[in-house]
Amino acid sequence: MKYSALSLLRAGLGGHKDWPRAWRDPEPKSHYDVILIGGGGHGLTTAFYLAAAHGVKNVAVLERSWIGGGNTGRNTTIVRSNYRLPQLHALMELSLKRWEGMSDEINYNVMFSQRGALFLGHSDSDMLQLAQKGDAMRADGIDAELMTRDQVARLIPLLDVSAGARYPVQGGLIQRRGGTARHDAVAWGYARAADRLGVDIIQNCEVTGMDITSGRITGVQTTRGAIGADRVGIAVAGNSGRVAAMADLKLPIESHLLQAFVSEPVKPMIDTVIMTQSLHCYISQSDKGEIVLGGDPDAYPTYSQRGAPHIIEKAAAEALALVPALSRLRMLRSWAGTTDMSFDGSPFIDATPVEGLYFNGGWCYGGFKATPGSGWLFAHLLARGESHPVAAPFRLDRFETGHTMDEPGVGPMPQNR
Amino acid sequence: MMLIPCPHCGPRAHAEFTFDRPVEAITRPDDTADALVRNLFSRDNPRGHSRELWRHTYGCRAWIALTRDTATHAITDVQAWGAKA
Amino acid sequence: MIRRESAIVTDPVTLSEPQPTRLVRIEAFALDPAFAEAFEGAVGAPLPAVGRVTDAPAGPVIWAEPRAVLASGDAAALSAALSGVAAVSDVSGAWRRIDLTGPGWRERLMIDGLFDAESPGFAPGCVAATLLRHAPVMLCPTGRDGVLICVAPSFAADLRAALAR
Amino acid sequence: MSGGSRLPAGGLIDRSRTLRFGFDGRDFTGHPGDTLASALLASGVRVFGRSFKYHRTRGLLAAGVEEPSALVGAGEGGRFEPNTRATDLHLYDGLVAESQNRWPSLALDVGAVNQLIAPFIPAGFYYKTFLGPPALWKLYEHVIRAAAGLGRPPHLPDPDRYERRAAFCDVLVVGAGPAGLSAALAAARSGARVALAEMDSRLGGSLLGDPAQIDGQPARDWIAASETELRTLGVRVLTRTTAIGYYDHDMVYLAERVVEPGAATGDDGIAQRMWRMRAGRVILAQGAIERPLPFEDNDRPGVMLSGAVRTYLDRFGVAAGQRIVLATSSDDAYRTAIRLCDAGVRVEALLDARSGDAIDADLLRRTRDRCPVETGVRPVRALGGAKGVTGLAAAAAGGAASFIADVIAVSGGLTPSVHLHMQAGGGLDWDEGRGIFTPTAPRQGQVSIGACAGRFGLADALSDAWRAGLDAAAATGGRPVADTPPRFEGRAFADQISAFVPAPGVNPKKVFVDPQNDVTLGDLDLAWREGYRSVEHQKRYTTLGMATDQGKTSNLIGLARLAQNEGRPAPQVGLTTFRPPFIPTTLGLWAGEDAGFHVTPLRRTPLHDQHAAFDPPWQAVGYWRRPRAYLRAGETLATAALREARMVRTTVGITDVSTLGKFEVSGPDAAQLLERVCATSVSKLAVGRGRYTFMLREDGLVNDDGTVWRLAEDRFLLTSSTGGADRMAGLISYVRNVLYPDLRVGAANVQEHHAAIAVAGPRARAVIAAVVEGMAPPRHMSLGRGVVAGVPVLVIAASYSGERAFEVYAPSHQAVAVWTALAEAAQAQDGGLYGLEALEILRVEKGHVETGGEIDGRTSAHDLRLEKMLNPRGGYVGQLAQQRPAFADPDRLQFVGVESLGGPIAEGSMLVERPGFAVQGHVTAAGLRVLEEGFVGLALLKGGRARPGDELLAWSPTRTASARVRVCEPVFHDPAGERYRD
Repeated sequence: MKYSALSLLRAGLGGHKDWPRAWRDPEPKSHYDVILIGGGGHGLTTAFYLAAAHGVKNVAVLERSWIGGGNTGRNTTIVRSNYRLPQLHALMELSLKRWEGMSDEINYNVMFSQRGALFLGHSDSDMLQLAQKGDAMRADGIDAELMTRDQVARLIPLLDVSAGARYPVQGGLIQRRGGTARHDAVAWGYARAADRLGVDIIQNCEVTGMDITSGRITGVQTTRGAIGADRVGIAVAGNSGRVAAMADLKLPIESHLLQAFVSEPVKPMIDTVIMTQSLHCYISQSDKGEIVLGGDPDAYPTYSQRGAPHIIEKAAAEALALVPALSRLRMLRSWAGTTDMSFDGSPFIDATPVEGLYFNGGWCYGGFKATPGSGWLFAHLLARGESHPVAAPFRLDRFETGHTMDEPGVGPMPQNR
Repeated sequence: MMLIPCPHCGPRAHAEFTFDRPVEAITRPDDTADALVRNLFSRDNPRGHSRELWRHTYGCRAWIALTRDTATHAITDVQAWGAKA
Repeated sequence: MIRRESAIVTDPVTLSEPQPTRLVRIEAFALDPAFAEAFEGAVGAPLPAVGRVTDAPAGPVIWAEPRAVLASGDAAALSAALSGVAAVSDVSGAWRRIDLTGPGWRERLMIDGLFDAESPGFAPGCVAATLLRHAPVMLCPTGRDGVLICVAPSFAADLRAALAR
Repeated sequence: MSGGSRLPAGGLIDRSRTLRFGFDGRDFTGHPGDTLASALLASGVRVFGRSFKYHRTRGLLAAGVEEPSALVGAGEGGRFEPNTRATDLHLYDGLVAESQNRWPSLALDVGAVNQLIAPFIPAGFYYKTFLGPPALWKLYEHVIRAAAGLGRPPHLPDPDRYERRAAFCDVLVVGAGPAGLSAALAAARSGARVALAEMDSRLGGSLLGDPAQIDGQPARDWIAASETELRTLGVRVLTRTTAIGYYDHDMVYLAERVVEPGAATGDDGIAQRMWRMRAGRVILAQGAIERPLPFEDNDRPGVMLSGAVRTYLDRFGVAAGQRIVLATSSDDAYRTAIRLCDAGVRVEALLDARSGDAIDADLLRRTRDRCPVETGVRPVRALGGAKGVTGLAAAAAGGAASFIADVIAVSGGLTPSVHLHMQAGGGLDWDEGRGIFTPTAPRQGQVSIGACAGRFGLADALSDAWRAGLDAAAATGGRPVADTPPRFEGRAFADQISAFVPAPGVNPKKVFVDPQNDVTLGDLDLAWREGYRSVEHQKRYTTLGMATDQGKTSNLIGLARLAQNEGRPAPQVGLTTFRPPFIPTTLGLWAGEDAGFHVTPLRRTPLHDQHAAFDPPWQAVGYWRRPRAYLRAGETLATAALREARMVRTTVGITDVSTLGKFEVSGPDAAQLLERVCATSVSKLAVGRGRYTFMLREDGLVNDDGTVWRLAEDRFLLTSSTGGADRMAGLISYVRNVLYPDLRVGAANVQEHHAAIAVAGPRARAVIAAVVEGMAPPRHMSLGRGVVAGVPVLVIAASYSGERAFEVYAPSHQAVAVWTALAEAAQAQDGGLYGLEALEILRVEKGHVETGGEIDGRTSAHDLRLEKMLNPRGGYVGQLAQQRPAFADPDRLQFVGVESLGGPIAEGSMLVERPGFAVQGHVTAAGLRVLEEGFVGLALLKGGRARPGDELLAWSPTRTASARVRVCEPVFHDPAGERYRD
């Protein structure tokens, strides 16, 4: 049943008895053209675009637990393409364009809200970095505007723009097409859309091994039995190393942790996504009214999804330094996600040395915004066996060759990122 | 916040320490280029016991090797770096 | 309005900053008997054990790092005396000393601290390097009623203001 | 007449004093010991606010922190706190509170229209509509946002402080109910260092106001005696302090309310305090939370938890209603009924879902002596409307019945509070009969006792607790005492059955599970039908348990419904994660001491006060602050900077460069260590000489740069940039201690030992000659030692500005005198002070690379034209990584100069053929010629080293600025270095 105001009205009159399942609960088939390991946003979008853009419909998404339960459901929902490096411009802008058509494309309201993503600058060198980023974006055809302190103050009246602040606001760089989206809806919406094209979404199905013969993958072992496949794609942010190890692959990835938290809901108080050049917190307000905050990563390897409290203390303090009126809002819930930290901060979308096995990961803490672009590019790779030009730089062997893409230039240690 | 047993200072708050790298990723300038790429730019990244180099940066500044469970954060061994592990 | 009786009773403390003294950092090339012997000869006191402070004629000797201590004295003379076994650097300007005295000193160190300064075992003769209000410090109890806080000069003004709050 | 009222006697309130407060503009009174909830209830108020989605009226459900419905805004001005639970707001004189999520008023609320369209806006309706382009969604969203949210957002800065405090103990006891007190006593008597945290303002927990006898004395006396003993034993007793987070290695965060929300603070200005409590063992005695029963319109004001009704009676002396009917599946309601009857409150009936033979006969008899008890009866529908309930319709095997009542007291049984146990990484067992999860498999030092362990009987709780206290003390080095535990000799009366399934015929769409977010059983069923069948999907799709109470009363009911829909037992459908904080806590408390200006430490150079006297504009550089320029009257930053730069080019200027990284490396292997750390040769440096150097990262890219000086045969001084100082300190320590621990060398970080003052300009030599005694000004890249104003100094001759220049190093505590002498001497030479802006203009004109500028973490030595300086003997950090193919790529971004063929160049501009063409590079820094006409810049350009003479556009679309530039060598001032050579 197509979702629309009319169908909702009709269903309401009938007591909502007839809504079909958003996606089926199929038994795994014995063989698929393509298996995607990982039912997060990246795996689900990949499956959808395999079916929708490449006509590859004999596809299964294998999810160890419930779809969208990894970082898709644990992020701060920020969507933007305001990067500095051209390779990331191409990737993130391709993604942002897909966000702009997403709700209609998958007939599911993902609430993509282009309320603007603003980076604040607090010093001359901040403003130089922002100008450089803005100019690079504009030169690559991406929207960006520099803002003066007064313009920023008008946009966010609760911001402390006083000259005596520890980090006085000098101005900002806004990408008006950036914003936020409803993260869970992305997983559910793509699952439903992919399912309608024939993709099997199989939850509670953990991959436990890979069948590799003569350097070629032929299928996977799962908790629900062996499943054959011509091609297998890995998209398991947070667990990439463990899954790759099943194919005896060692990755340029370390698993770290990033925390986030929300306040109790209040009426609208912050309309824009706030980030900052000198500090590390980011602030936005959800449609429900919660203030969503994040900060520094925990900066050590962990799979625990349990963060250290001093990290969120720092994020809270930074948020208060920017918006003092947040002080009496209460933190309602904090959580953590396992992040695949690559050694240059950029992701991988590439074939592996095992024929037929492909890898998508290493998104660090920036994977959510890239979800539809990542899926689009990974589907291209899986369907055609070769990289889309936009994905071409995101190779797995780039540390061997030195072709790294280090946006902040902090070097190969993930904890410095 | 973890409690990390510094071999010199005793148990101290995690906030005094910085993680540096898994021990496997320690490379020296007199290694080979291949070893560098192999050790510095790829990881076992285990879920479970991991041998890691940390530093008591905001304490005695010593380098220490921890054996730490990356799933539970339980620390089962600690050595001053150089004290034979 | 009613103010609930607080669980906290803050005893008074006073802050003072003694004049800087000549401070050197002695870093052993190796922690071997040769170093220990040369050290005792040069400084006039045995090498402090881990986490301890000892008294030498020129002033306290503070254990700082696994192979480094801070001592009072003339850098050139000590450097000559320890030649071949240790590196000696003048660090007189690298530390500010804040004396925190009064019965409330332990409690004051718990505010935005990380270290258990309320432990009875933390007593004169001990030194603890830790973070206090985000500043790297060394804490040396000086008696029942006081502690010497060594802090880098750049952090000193903030720390002093915070301790006085 | 309906609603609550104050009884003439009883309760733990101080009736001798009256507190005045306001709610929605009306004046009320209460007593010390009241909560806002009890005082309003005593005044007959039934409606406290409106729900999130349907704007249905909401009253009190609970009496504690689990309250999902009665939320208010508390306080005024900068102390206004929205979404405050009325049940957890202890009354103070002058409190001003307001109801929420209603407009224009609580009684007349426009948003209530949502109730009419409720059939069309079930769970997740918004995913199915408002489709279309993002611009359209933005319109819908504007309306949705205004309707969503609960309280008013604060808009003023907070005037109060929040303290953060470290604490340590052997045994932390969370909760000071009977179990917690018993455990704390056992541990403390055994010699352990004990802390006891209780979220209420007084100890006692469920015993408060209870007529039970413990150790042969009234509970009240036992509590008082216990408290006295604990304090005597040195136990840290923290009241109004809630354990909110159980983190790694037994770190428990305790949030202490020093004053109530919205209240003024005392002299110390502290509103709340966060305790970072590190414990050896943690005894969790948090008790249990009662859950409601499922029936239609069970969200109406007047439907209250049975235990809450008893608390209002015993603790506050308030009858929750005039005619009360109880519905239950547990023994708890019997205790309530007996207490109500004994206090003279009219109980219409007690309706128990259980059959009579499942109920303790003695309990049944004692209750029937006081009020009608019907067994095998289940609630069907609350009668009444928005103003509150008027009765209850119920169903029994034999037929239906209805009861008149203004309060329906419900008990669906107790749910152990396993939150902290789960945060600590524990496991759970499912008890099907009682419908509860009980804690098991602790992973840290936690142990659960009493009701939070599913031991609801008082006698069991006391003895378990005693044992836990002794064990915890023993485990942390105490000596367990042989005393016997406190005794309670009454009967437990703590049975319950699970009662998650509504009576037959009940319409699930009218049964509220989460009354704040308006989630009904019907919503849960819809989510299940649509395939949202994981417990997390159910939660996220319906928002069950995501309200400000985090599902404390509702999650288990939701889980049970899912299990029922799935046809599987509850534990198999999983459990949502318990995440900190246990109760919502203000961001101000989390920020603690770091609020506002104190967000990061402020590092001051030894000459900070000298700069501050000029009130200069500051530049934040990491934690440091450095003056950007010393403005004179009428100057702007730009004109001041240009004046200062011209001063340096023509006479002399001095500037504070104390923030540079500085390291003293000494010992026989000093040069060897430095040749590992630095990419340049060091060992051939003559004593008394210095040279430029730079360091690579392990990935072969340039890390930082600086200078290295040979102070003596085996002693060097290495400098690095301000921003790189901490990085270099780490690198040097790593190389020395981890990679080459056997080197005979010491490396002292002397960044803060030395203040550093640069003296630059044609007359710099004259200044040094005038001021420094005992030394002739050293030649370029040489050093000397002398005395300034009685202070021994090290003088090095190195130029960053392109002029003859020196850096004077003095011990930081003696630096002011040196600065003053140099400043006076500079003035005598028609020179003066210069700041960061002038420094930048000068370095751009001279073409020095800068960390954070051209050293951007992506450039190699070759990119920066430094490859000739690389140590040919190798062996340095980063050497091997340079052998990778990308380092030889001719299209790398390389360091060049750009000269403007027209006007100014915007810093950060892109270098393009013309707008719309591919980006070839960017301007890293731009400035002007200091003494001549013209604008210049430094840039990174694709293959730039081979492109001198190319013309490009420096294009800044964000500033609509552009300038034609010509690529050139990156030096615009004195290319031969004649101005500083001797």
